[in-house]
Amino acid sequence: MTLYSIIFYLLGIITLTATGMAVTRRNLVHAALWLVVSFFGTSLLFYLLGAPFLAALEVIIFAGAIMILFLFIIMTLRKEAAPRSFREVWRQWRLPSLLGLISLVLIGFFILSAAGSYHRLMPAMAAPVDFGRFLVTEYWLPVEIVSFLLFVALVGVLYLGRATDDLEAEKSAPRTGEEL
Amino acid sequence: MTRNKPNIWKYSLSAVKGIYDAYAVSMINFLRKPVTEEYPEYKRPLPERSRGRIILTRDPDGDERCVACYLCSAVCPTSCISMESAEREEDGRRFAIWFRINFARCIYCGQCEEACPTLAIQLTPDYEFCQYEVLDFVYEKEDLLVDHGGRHPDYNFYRHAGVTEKGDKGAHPDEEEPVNLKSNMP
Amino acid sequence: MPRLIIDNQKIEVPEGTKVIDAAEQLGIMIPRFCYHSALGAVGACRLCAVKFLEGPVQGIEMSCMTDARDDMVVSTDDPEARAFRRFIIECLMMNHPHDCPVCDEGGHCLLQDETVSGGHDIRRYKGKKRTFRDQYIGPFVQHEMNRCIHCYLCVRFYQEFTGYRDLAAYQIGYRVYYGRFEPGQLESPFSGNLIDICPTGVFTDKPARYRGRRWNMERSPSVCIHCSLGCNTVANARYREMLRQEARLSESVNGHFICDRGRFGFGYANLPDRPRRAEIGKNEASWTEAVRALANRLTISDGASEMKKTAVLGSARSSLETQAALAILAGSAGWPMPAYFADPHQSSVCRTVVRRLDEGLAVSMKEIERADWILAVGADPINEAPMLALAMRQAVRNGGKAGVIDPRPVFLPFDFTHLPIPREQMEFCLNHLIHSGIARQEADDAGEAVAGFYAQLPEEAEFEEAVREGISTLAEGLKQSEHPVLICGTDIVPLSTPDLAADHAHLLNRIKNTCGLFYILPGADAFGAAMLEASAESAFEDLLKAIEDGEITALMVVENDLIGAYPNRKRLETALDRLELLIVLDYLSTPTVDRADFFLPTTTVFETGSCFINQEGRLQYAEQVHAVGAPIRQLRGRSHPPREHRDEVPGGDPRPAWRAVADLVRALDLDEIRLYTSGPESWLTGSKGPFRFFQEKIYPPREGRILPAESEVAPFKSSIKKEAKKPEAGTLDILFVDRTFGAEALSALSEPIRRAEPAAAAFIHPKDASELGLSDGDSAILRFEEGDLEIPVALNNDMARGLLVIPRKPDLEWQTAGARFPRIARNRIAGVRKETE
Amino acid sequence: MWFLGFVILLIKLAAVLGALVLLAVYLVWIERRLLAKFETRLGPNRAGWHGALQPFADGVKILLKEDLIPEGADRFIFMMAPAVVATSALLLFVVVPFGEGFTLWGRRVPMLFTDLNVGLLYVVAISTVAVYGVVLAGWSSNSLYSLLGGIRGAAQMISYELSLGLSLAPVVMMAGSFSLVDIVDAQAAYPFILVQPVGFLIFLVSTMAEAHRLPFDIPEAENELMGGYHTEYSGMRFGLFFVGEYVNMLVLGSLAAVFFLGGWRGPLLPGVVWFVLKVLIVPFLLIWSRAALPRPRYDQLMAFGWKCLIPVALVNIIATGGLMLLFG
Repeated sequence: MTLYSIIFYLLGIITLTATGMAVTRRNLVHAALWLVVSFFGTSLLFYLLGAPFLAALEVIIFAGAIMILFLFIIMTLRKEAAPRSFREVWRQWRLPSLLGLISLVLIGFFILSAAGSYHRLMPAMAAPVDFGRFLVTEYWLPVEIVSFLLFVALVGVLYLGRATDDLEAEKSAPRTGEEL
Repeated sequence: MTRNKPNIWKYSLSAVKGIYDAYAVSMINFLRKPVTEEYPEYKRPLPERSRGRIILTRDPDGDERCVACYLCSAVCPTSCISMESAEREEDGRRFAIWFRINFARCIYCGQCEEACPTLAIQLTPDYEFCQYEVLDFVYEKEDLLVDHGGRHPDYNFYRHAGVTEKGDKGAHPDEEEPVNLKSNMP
Repeated sequence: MPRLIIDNQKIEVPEGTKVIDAAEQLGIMIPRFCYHSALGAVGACRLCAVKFLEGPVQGIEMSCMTDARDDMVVSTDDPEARAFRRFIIECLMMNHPHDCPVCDEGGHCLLQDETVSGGHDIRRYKGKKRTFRDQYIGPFVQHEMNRCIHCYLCVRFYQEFTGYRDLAAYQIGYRVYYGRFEPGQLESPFSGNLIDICPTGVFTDKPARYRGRRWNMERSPSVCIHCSLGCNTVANARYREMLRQEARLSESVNGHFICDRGRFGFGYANLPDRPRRAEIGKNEASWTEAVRALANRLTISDGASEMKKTAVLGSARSSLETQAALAILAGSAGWPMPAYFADPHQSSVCRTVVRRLDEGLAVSMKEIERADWILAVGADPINEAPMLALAMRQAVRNGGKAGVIDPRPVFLPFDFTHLPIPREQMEFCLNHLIHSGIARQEADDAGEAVAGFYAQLPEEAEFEEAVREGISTLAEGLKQSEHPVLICGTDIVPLSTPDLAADHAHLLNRIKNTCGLFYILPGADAFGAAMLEASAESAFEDLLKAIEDGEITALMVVENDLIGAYPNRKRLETALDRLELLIVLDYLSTPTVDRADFFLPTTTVFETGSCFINQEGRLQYAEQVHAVGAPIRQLRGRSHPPREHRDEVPGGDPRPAWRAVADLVRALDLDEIRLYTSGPESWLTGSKGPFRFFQEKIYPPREGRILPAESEVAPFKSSIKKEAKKPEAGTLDILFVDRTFGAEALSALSEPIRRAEPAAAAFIHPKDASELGLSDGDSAILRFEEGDLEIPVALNNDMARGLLVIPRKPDLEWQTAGARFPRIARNRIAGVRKETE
Repeated sequence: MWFLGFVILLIKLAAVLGALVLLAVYLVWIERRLLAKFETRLGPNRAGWHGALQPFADGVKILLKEDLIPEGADRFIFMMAPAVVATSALLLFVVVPFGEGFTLWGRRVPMLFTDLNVGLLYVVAISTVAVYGVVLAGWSSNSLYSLLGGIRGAAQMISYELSLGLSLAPVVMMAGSFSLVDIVDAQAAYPFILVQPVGFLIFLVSTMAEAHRLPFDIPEAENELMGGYHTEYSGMRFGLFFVGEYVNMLVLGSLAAVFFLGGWRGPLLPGVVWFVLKVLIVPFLLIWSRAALPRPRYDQLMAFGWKCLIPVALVNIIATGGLMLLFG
């Protein structure tokens, strides 16, 4: 067992524990924080596996932007989680637990069936330049499609987010010749 | 419904100018000499009527002026003045048997001085009497009473009061002889 | 019913209403000095000038002198009227000194208010001011004549309203002087009202002189507890010290005024030797320690775990809350029910009163003022209940007739017929008087019961000439009377008199359709105490007997000076010696407190909100005035008050007596948690006990009479003797009586009252005196079996023969006589000649 | 000899940490003195020479103060939040090259801790983490003022993070690398500020917002929120916020030096000195701004970020890209 694998498994344990905690906490802020810890673990795993760019993006986008937005909303709502009965909890957990079970079985299956395909954990490095070049040359179409999609979404958001009095004015104001 | 859309260029220009002005003004001030007076080394002479520590003054005869009429404590917005009046054994004069100002509460508004009918309570320009203990801010009559008449050295309330402090009724300049009840003269 | 318009508001008032009163009903306060609703109008001060715009009167007129009439249009703030009033104020202020800062009236001075509101703020008068010399007019009132504005209120009150003559107006014009001819104490026991009534600072409160301004005071409506009338007062305290009392307007009890005993009698609350710490044995202890130790002593004495049987003695001066709490304590602990009167005579008389008084008979003092024939039996109003004398005087001023059947030398400030009948013959005299005042026909018409009762009354009587004349005058008055009132004392009357008085009141009630009955009781809450005793059939005599027999070994005395109040000192001492445990709760330092094994300090009426029931069954509530604690003046020594932070208020241990009882109930683990878990409303209101009248759970309760509509005893059951009882020859009757000043236990401790009280003296008829060889001022030594009593004698013509009237002063050892109404053989009286210089 | 590198690293860490914190602490004093000058006052001048010991006096005071934790606070988060702020500010410095490097006993000792090939992204990532300190402090205090401060902080810092990142995109484009060393090296000929003045301005404004300095101190806004997210903090926990804020100023100053002012490069003087001088330019500008500008409203702040800074930054990127295509 190399130093790398030790770190790898350590990070794995941390990530999994944090995720589990995030799922089970009743305090929303605590749940969000556990999720952030989990993201950090993931990010470090990426770094360990030789993708520093991805690692940075993971932190910037998921931990830095999305979770902050989550926290922002939680804090604005100030909703306290009410204790619930086991039945209710179970109703909610039925499907996720089934799916989780299936994926667990599959993972186990793959691990056991492909016993010969083990790799020793090795330090690796993919420079951002390579990553960028790879992304834009090989996958330029999906990148463009996704960016276009985001652009459309942005326009939509801008439209929805317009000040309401502008909308009202547009609807109610009689259009006169002068204005036209 | 017409709305004046601001001219974006004008608007931006004025914004930039505003920011520029702000920086310019602060930089000009940066280069000026500070106006601060450094307190313990330099003590600014205060005007005579500035309001600081409170004293109880004496009338020209050297007798304490306060008659403990409770007007200062009544008018005090922070209720920092308390006292109890009593009759002085020698001459039946009204006086404060104790008089207490809690300077920890006092806001030096000067209303007590305005209310005082005998000009006994006066504010002085002295403001340097900090204490570490709150209880040390409670000044008793002994601490407040001074040996002079303060800003009004010549006033004596009892010369104008119309009641006796010493001597008979009618002894003051503005009074007639007491009426003789047993006389038939008109 | 004239209708008029005042300041654009319409109002309709009864005929004869003054314009000033009409305006007041609208909420418009026209400035005034000399007008007082109790004294009427004289138009002396000219300040109430208003302008009559239209109607029968036109122009500037005095609103207090003008009757409201139809079509009047009045403007109170017409510029002309305002200018007039301003001019009047300026004139009144011309000679007024410049001494508001040193004047005690400052702050609640009507002259100050009117000067400021009238707009006169700068004195234009440059001449010399007129001055007067002041007088010493007693320990109650301070005189400062320079401040006078000549409104005549003082003299009108003093002479017209109270009927005393020694304060008068002298001189003429602007030299008019209000005072006495010679300096000296004012004779009227109502002189304190001059302080309230004077619109400026001529008469000010002497005991509270310089002690604080109105705005400094903690003021609360209170009730006077110095006699049974329950006059309404405003109590003023400052720095945890009671400083002043003022009269509070009560339409049905005391009107605008109170007597000096009530006004200046609060001094007991401030006494420096007032006990403020609980004591176990003679050792000071904290409240909780003392209560716990007491509970232990009460439960595990004699090694047994059951509770020690304890006798409880309450008091007539305690509040209703305390009295009721004691009853609950005794009931739940399985003790004998508490007694409230140490004096057996008071106990039985008061129980009779409570049984007999009902809504149909009881009258308030306001109704006495409207009576046209008043007969007092065994009552000395000015000494026992001073404000009653004032009410009677108003009745006489209104044309009523008044008479008093009493052996004592009774003085009243109005014309009345005094029948100085010996104590044994008072009932006979009353019977005879009523008989002579009612025609047989009238009695027969009123029904069988009345006629039967009337028939028993004695027709013939042998009295002295003067008495016979008096009886016929009063009988004549009774014949013409429409609103008669019977007043019955309880102090010296025989036990059967209250019953008899009630029967006579019923008789007159049947015949005249209206007759009031007015008892005078011994103590502020004697009525409540008597109700409790009557319902539980308890009496201190029984308890004392049980103590003497050794059945009861513990005694709890609450706010009662047992040693001072029990008439037989020797018997009481023996009984107290047999006790294992004497528990005393009180707010005074009394001989009983000194003997206590356990002592708990309690609060005065000023430190607790408490209920009292006055002699006419009126329930009144006295609010708390100030917090418990030693007065700051007593803490400060010579200089300023101490400057220290403390957790507790010094001297703040005392608690209301009912709270002490509640604590004890909790410590004893008794089954009465309502006593300590909630306020008095929960246990004063229950259906148990005598206080059924607290129907609604309102605390403090509403003021009002709590009498039954009909008394529980049927009338006309008194046994009536046809013959007068002859006084025993060779002996003198001794009466221990109340005095206005100095005999009532609480007020006697007050400093100004002590200064005002006359020297102790026994009244004796001159003929008896000459038989004994005594002259005025000599001292008589009464040789009782238990010891001697020495007292100077004062001769008085206006009293019954064979009688010695001795004031029941606290410092006089009258209990050595050994009985409530002792007789003494003439040969056991020795005289000591007055020393002449 | 593998541990020698480790020792050198530790020494470097200690030296830089010490210098950074000392500088930050002195920055407080410098700020107070400068601010006083801007307001024609004197500022703290009692402790030591011209008040030079003031930071220590403040430090002693703040250490001796009672550490209060409000009732109903989320204790763990409340205690952790100041540490997040302070550490994330310090962590930023890991990738900043503050000198040319030298050779010691044959070993090349670079004047930085690590040359990450995604150094710039690291900077951005860590500075986003700093937001957590503010947000969590605000939330865990169980106080409405603090919560409002935290919410505002979250919104403001996300918004300006964006413009900060976008303003740096042209720099990356011109340097062709995320590595900070490469960026400094790319400025050997001329500092980027000459070709990227707009980028620099956007960076500067975003810096103010990131460090929530006046006029962008909306999360603290003492006259409406009484200190915002750190209202409930006292003693050294408050001190950590303080240190974090001033270290942040220094770090942002050093980033400005690296990205736009050519890093440690400069004539005559040694590299480190040049670097420190350049670093101090940004704090001075921040202090000057504090003296000059009033605080905008919350909505004005957001509008400025989204409607002005970000579009301009985007245009700047496109323009830079276009010009690079044209001439490069």
